[in-house]
Amino acid sequence: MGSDVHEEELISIPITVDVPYRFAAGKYLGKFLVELRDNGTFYGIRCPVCKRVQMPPRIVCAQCHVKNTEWVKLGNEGTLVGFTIMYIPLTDPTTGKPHDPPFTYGSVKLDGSDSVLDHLVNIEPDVSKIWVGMRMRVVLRPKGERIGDLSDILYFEPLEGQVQPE
Amino acid sequence: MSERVAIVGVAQTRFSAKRADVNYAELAYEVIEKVLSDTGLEIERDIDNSISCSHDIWDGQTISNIGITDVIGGHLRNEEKMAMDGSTAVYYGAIGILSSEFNCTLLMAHTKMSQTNRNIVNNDAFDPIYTRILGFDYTSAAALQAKRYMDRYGITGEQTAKVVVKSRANAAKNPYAQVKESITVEGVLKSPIIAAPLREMDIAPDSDGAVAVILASEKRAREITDTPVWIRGLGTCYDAHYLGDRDLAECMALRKAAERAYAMAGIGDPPKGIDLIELGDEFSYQELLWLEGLGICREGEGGKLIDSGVTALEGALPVNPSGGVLSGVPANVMGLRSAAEAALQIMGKAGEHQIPDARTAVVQGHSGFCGQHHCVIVLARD
Amino acid sequence: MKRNVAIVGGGQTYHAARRHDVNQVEMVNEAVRRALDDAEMTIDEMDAVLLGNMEFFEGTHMTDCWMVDGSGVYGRSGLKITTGGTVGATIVCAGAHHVASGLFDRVLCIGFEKQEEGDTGAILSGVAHPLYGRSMAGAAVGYFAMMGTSYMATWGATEEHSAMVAVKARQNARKNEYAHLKLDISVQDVLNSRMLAYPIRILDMCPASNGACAMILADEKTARDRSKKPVWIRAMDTAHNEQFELDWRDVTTKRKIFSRVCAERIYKKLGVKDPAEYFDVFEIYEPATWSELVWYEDLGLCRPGEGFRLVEEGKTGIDGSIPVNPSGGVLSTNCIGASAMLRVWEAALQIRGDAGGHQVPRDVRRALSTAYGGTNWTVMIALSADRDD
Amino acid sequence: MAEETNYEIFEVDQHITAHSRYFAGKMGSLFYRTLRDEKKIMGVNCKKCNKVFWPPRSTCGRCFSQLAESDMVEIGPQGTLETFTLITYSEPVHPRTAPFIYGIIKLDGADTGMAHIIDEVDFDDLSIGMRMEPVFEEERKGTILDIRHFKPVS
Repeated sequence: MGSDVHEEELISIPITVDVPYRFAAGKYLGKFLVELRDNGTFYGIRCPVCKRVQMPPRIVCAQCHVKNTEWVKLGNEGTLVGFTIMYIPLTDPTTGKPHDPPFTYGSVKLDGSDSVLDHLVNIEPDVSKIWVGMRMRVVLRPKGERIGDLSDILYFEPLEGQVQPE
Repeated sequence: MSERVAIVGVAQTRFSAKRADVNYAELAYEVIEKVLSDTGLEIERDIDNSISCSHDIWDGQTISNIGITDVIGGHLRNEEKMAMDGSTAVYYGAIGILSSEFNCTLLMAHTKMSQTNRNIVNNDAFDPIYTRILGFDYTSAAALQAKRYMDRYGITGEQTAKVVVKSRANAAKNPYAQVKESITVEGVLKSPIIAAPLREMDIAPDSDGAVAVILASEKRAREITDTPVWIRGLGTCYDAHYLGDRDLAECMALRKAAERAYAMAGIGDPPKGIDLIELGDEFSYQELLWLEGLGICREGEGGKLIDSGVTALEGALPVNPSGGVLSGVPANVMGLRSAAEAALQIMGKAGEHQIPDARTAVVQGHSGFCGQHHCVIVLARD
Repeated sequence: MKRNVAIVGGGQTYHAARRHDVNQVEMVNEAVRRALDDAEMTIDEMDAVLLGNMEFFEGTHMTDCWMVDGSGVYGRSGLKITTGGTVGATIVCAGAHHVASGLFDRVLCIGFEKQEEGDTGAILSGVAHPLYGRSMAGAAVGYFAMMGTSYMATWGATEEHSAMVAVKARQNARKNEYAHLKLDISVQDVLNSRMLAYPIRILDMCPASNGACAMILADEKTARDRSKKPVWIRAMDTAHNEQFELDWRDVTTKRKIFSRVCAERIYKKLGVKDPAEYFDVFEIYEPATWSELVWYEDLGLCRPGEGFRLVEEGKTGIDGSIPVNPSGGVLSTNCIGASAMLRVWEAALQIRGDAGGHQVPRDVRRALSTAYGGTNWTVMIALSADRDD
Repeated sequence: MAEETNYEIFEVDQHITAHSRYFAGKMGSLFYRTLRDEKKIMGVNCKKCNKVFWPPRSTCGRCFSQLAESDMVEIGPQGTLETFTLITYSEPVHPRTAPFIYGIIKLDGADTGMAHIIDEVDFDDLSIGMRMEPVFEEERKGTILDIRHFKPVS
């Protein structure tokens, strides 16, 4: 067995790897991000074979191996399909800014979409106050502040007047 | 090899300095869609394995084959990523078919060099304990190799410049090539020093692009095409890592990889029996050094070879009729592109840069700085 | 496969959160030497050396090129493949392809990770698409937390059930000399441990380990001539999942799931009707407790919704009727690039009867290993003491 | 479906920034302690190959012999220039501003070379085979840059 205790000093070399990128969104995600930024609108894309509406929009339906063709405007409301309360900070690696815990994090299927979107949920972090099936709306940053990124979404918030099913 | 594997289809993008209009999945799909439609094959029905070829650090995504799973047909199916030069994807794809686990394999290599900085990327390939913080990259390492090689054997800047001139002349005839402008030896020698003795024109430019190749077992190959290109020999080999460990003027790993491939292909006395070579010339001197490693000439005679004109398009043994990497082919994609171009030659479909009656081709690819890992593949019509 | 392939040797490092005494090359070499010793072979007998790890995890590009002195690949044939967390098993498959092809008789396969040297947060958030989700990357813990809430809400399991998985893993690890988290813990200890993302507590998650595993695969003649206890690779199968639709966490999904598809295919290759009866031991890749319960169901060890009953009844314990992860599994040891290979190697050790303190107390003839990684990817490998059965 | 809009090319600048820490191992640590504390350079002797390697390593890459700290020997500090290059471009990963010189120096007593920076000489005055010696940093931290650079033996 090895051990952490060594008589001699053990040397280590710290290196910060910092690689710059200029990512191109491409034809499909590019339209999605521009529409989100400029119009606050979510777009999915429908597969001509299985009819699945996919978000984010992408070139190929992985299931059917065909090009996706039909753009579909999605709702800004949807249904919660999964959730958790995060007790650890979540750091945005693109900005280095942390979201402080605890906070509610959820997975929402926007109306018209077959895909889900994970994001913050503006509900106090208490599992008794949130349930699968809850109706949610997307709350966006104001138009001038949006950059074409999922961080343009502030959070999901529940529609008013919902009662938790027994 | 007792059983056989063939290249039955190839597709490549037009290589370009920057493709801002597509992400790497869309770039990849251009060649996947084309090779499938050219061969009449369908993912679900015909392809039972896929191998992609790129690197996380180039793609800017951890486990970057996540990004091409959808387009390569990886969903609920087999997909593996070769984190090496594309030539090795051909090597491993052929092994998969020879094992009888697979019958028809889709290979695809892609990289967008334009989206990042190659020197920063390649600096991370140097060992972090003794070398990396000195700031080396593939170009500075190659310069050390070029100096050592040229000094030992008296290879001149004019001779390496001739490699660039030949590359451009060949690229001008290749519709997929990126840099086609003709240049003279004087023009190369007038380009600025980047890392002595390497000048700007001695170094392959950044490139965005993708290549797809389909391999098939003999039975499937006969069903798919009338012009199968048989994989006759395969070889790989690693050299030492540290620059100072290697004799940079020689290429032990390439020599061994070539010996392995030639032994399998029954090539006893190269270049006898070889009609053309496609190799990874990221730097002009590499064409000469790699030709020595491939046993095409004796050590130190690479310079004489280019002087003789033997390796020109109309010479007895054309090298890089496609224009090679010097005319612009992305890292990682290089070796798969070489295999695709060699296959086109053997199929007789290379177009303007076709070598008459090309029957046997040698493909070389390498990974790591100064060619630490080499892969050699012998392709043939028969 | 064209030729039969046997595992004729293997070895692993001990696994720990800190290995300041070795660099990555030296750590890999520890596993390689153990594998060669185990097989009673020399490095010169290896026709090829294949290496895999979680690419760029430690911030190094082309680790295979750096590892040359430790892996023994200098002057030899070889290559590097990466497929994320599944890579250790992918490398075993690649080794099997090499041997089966007839071009190579003895192949050394290596998987490793020195997690302490990398920047886990930066690299794991890099898994998300750079322009869709990276700024919001919820990390693996958020994903498995949603799997937990879905599982509980759908099947009526409780946090005690996931805690039982956590206890089983760490108690098994105490019997495994190489394991990382050898914890003498109870269900209550798990429930008292720090909450990360409801209902996932710190003891519900795998650790970050340093370690390496190496295995030697050989053709039938070599296996017969050289190995006292060859373990045969009977079948392999891989299923990746698309980039964005990660339904595994939703236990009610009606879509085809990678794990079930892959299991169905490998069972078909082997003619397996009842996997719980067919295989004597399972080594599965469970990054979180809840995923172990879902694996039970996806592998067909029980009906959907009954996974938590298996652990509750102790059926998947070392001395249970369906032993799962007697080694302690990924919950006890997670050196990413080695984790999936460790599953295969631990399964082989069980078949050889060489697992030592964590040997399953029954006649082990057949075993199944699974891997997990990427965006819900798996590789399954079925092993047997018998070449043909 | 709405008529096709021509969307702009959408590109985003990002960085992947990862803080790594690489452990040198026991032999690497002895190398760096000796360099830092005594300004001495060590290699490792593989008795089977009868070769001295730099950098030190616990396995001989050639013959696979296991090597240990007890096999480590002092090499150099002077050596012979094997190859060199002039770098004219600048990158953030460079420790120097261009133009600067890299070379490989085979230290006396070693069979393999050390890649490093060369300074205190005009590029045009360098030639392969020239005798070189290290210039050590005043404040040494246990990295390869404790050797500031090599220069021709005066």
